[in-house]
Amino acid sequence: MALDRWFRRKKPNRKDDDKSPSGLWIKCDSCENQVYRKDIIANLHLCPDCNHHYRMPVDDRMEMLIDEDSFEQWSGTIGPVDPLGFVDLKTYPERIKAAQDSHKYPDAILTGAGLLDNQRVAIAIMDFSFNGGSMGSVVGEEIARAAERAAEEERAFITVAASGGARMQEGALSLMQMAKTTMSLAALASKRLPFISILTDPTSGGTTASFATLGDIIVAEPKALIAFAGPRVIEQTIKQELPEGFQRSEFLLNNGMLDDVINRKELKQKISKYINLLLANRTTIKVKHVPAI
Amino acid sequence: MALDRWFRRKKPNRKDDDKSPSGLWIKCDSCENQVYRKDIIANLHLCPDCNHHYRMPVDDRMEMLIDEDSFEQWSGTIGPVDPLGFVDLKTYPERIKAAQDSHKYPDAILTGAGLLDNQRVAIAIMDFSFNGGSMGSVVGEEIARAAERAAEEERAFITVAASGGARMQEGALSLMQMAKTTMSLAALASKRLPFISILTDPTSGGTTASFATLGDIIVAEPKALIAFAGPRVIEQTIKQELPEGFQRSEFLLNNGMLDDVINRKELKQKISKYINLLLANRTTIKVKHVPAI
Amino acid sequence: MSLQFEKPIDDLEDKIVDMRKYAEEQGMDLYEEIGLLEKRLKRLKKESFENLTRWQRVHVARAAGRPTGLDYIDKIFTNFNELHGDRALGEDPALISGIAEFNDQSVMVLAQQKGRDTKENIHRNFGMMHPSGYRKAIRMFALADKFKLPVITLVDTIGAYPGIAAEERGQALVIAESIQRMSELTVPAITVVIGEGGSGGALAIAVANKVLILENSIYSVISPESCAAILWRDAAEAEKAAEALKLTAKDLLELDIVDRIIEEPLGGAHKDPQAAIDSVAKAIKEELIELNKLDQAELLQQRYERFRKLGKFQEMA
Amino acid sequence: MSLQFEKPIDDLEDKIVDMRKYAEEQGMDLYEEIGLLEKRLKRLKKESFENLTRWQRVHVARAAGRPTGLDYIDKIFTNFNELHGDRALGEDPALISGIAEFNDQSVMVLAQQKGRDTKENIHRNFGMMHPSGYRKAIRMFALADKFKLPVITLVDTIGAYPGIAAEERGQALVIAESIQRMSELTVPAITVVIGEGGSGGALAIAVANKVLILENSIYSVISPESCAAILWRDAAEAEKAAEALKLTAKDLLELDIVDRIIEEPLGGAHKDPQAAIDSVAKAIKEELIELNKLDQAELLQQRYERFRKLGKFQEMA
Ligand SMILES: [Zn+2]
Ligand SMILES: [Zn+2]
Repeated sequence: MALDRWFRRKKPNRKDDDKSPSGLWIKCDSCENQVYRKDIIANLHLCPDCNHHYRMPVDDRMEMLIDEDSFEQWSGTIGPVDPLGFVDLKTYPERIKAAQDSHKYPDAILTGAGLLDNQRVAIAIMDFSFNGGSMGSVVGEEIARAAERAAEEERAFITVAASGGARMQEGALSLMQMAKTTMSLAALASKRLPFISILTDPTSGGTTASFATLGDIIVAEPKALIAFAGPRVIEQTIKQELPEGFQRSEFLLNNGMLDDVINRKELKQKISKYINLLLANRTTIKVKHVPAI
Repeated sequence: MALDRWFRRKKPNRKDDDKSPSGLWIKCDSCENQVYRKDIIANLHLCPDCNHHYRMPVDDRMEMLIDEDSFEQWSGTIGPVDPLGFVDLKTYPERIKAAQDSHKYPDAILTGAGLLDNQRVAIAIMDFSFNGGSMGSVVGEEIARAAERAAEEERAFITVAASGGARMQEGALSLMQMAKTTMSLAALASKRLPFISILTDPTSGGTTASFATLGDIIVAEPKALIAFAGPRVIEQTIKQELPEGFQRSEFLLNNGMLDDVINRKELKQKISKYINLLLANRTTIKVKHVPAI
Repeated sequence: MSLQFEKPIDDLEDKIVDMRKYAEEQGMDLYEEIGLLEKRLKRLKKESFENLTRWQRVHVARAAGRPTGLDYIDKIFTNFNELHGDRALGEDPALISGIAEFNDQSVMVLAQQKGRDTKENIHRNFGMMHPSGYRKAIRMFALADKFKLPVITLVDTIGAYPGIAAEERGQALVIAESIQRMSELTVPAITVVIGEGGSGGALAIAVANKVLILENSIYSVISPESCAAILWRDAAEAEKAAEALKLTAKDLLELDIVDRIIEEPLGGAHKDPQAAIDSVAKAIKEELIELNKLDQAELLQQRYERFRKLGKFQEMA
Repeated sequence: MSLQFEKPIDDLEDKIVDMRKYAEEQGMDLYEEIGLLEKRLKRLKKESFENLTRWQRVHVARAAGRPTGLDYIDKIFTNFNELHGDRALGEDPALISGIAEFNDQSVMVLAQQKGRDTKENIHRNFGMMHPSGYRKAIRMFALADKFKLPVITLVDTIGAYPGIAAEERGQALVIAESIQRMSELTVPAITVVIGEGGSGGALAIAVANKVLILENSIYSVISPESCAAILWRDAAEAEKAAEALKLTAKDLLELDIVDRIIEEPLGGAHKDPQAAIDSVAKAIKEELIELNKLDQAELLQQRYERFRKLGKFQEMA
């Protein structure tokens, strides 16, 4: 979806004849400067002029966070089915096929193991460009498997959320992924393994209301939309316009919901420090699952 | 202090010549009716006309809550000293002596064991009329001892708070009673024994900010003033008048700080039910002191 | 006020009443005729309710007169003592919680309450909880754990409230925390969807060992209206959305999302609240007796496995 | 801006500077004379500070230029990563918290921050915390427990903020909960009172295994001004109240309320912040090495006993 915006306008007076998508000029969403698309991509999908954070493809995200050549993919062995025979304006299988045809992975998630600054981690990255990053059975299952396997292999766990919420086309099965992903985190907690949640633009609905806000540390990229109910739903409910900056990262930080808002360029280094600090005193003694009394 | 108000005015046209304090008419603080003082006392210190809750002497409170002839007093073996040599307009020993001369107990606290509807409980009742119910070393020590002994004897624990806060004349030693009383509750928790906190008019400062708001269940009598900082302090800080009902029981209930507001006449029955319900499934297995992870 | 598909039933009922009256006035013996009509009525009800569309069932789930959380609390539990407040943000009347007796045991009860009349609807915010409500639930779960009180939750909400204050106070986060805290309960937990189970706002108090649902209740990832607005770009297509979402008790049982369907009296719970309440009481009792046999570790394990297995996918080639 | 009793010291310091300048300008050898003056200055400082009244010490504890929480964080800890927010009510800048390295160990640091200039004072609310700050502290205690991070708290506040919003959000309750949660830490906890330890607002983050205090810091059940307003009915009698309250480091050590006094550089921490910071670092390190030897149960026990014994009373005849 973010890609759509990149093709909105070409720089009219460009001289060279590079017609490939990566050669196009775009007008920055934020500073409105004409920026060379290749420069944005090369700059971690940040505007070189104003540092605006564009959405980032999952592979680029993985490469940014995980040390070179250390990634071992876990996800991808399972794909979505159509449990309800869901039909709206299209059938669910049609929607899935369209998404899969334009994507490398079978659903809106990439998980795997790797090193982050030489520290053993597991990571789950959501793909907003695949069906709005919606969480259905596959996304939920992959996240739960990744969390459980991270615990088993004694890895810190990192998630990068980007999601419109639950996948409606799988009905209540999608809803149940909120419980499943949340419950899978217990395995990490019982071994005192850090779970760092990174929220990116946009994260809302069932994703925000489950694993993604249960990190030991929760951070977000600047100006990301992070919500339970999206702004349109709220505007319809309350029949008034929302205040400037509502549901953006800085708003959440100010309301106590985030540990920090971190520029993408500093993200890897920060996450590395968190993991390092949280694991430094760790004993391998297992903690019994006992609730607070 | 509440007693002062009772002598404000006599019913002018009273016919009988009973001159004893208990025979006087007073004008109710709330409904402003002329009420016979004896009737208030006989009515659990409630106005017979409007149900206004007057402050209640500790012995009356104990008799109201504890089954007849079942009370065994624990407190009273220790009394206050003057650790700082504190002098303001009077010396602290003078203040203590004055309070002790007009009171049955050596400090602002009565603790003991008894039955409440045939259930074994321990109880600690603060005495606002003794130096403003302030919590110094003796009050703190008696509460801590009572909580610990309740745990040891497997009794539910009930406190009835009425306090202006920490006792300034014992300086930081009074402050430390907040930590001491709070920490003494761990013994009850580790045995899954209920701690019911009853807040009465007025409870503020260090008492509100320690054991008294840590009940498994916290209830208050109607319209009791319950505060951290008293209304005068806040008015001085913010330089404006406080809203109607601010810091009263109903305000706290509405702000989520109380489990319930309970009429004095129903208090014993309610506490009895709470204890009964919270103890019904109790196993005697000890819970290890493990924090939530 | 009757639902649209109830009209033929109501008409026939009226007819029978007329007939009785007429027979009485005229001193005529119409015993046999009336008996036949009553049989027919019963058959009509049965057929109607067996063949309700999903959208019609949504209407039954939301019907006026359908017993609410408080009705169940009043009639199923004894010695109910309501406990208020989350000790942080406020007191949310959309969730009623407290301790009570049930079958010679103390239990913790949580019920979403939509309200029974306009005044109560407004007071209860139509059962749409704010963050303070979810925090209250979390507090109750902790209290239940401490005192070994089995937890019984009654779900009836279109969803968590979507508003500015709710977002400011972390509506998403408290729902996540409530899901997590409920999943960590070391006591038996039973959920009954008594009306509408709306999305994360319902799930937050439905992470139970056993999830039961009344025959005409619904439980869905999104309300049919909102789903239609998004996928059909027209909220009026809610009927199609309801059909597509497979949100009825029967659908959910097939997907293992619920464990048991509680039968409603013929014509729906709103036609005979007491019968519905009795059925719910019986079901809770039976399930609780079974769950009481499990120890803490088994309860945690059973609950984990119950939710862990939910989801449908295929292995890729 | 110097404190009133510092005037003679400052005057003498100025004299010495003059004298040096004069000697240089004139090419005169005043080495011996200046040396004597410097000795005299040192004696004057020492005498002044040894004989400070309690009220004067209150002023030193609040002096402009006295190192603040952030100064200690910047210079004592490496790799400090601030963690914000209480995940419920908001983010309170009056309390700075985060994880850092200290002496080859990860630690959790919490510091009340009054601010170093007017702008920061306002941003930090002069170190007076709101309920969100205490909730943040509670969250940090939980994180510290989970990841076995020793907790180091730096206390500097006149007290918790008294305001309408603070009361609405349960200021008393969050302080109580913070006291309770800190007392349950299964990791070593060290508190340093670096400036002003004001009442419950300070104690909420001071339930440590070891409570240290800088030589000129104070720690009191109530501010001298408020105490005077209540007991003398005149806030201007704060000096008398300060005297009566016995709120200095030395007083508190005698009452076992603090475990150790950290010496300040001559003339007070504000005259040589780095020296004060070094002393604090050294003291924390020494205490932490000792506490690291205790296991979880011993830490809980030691902390319990430390506070359990505080209080003075007599057996009644
Ligand atoms: Zn730009
Ligand atoms: Zn009256």
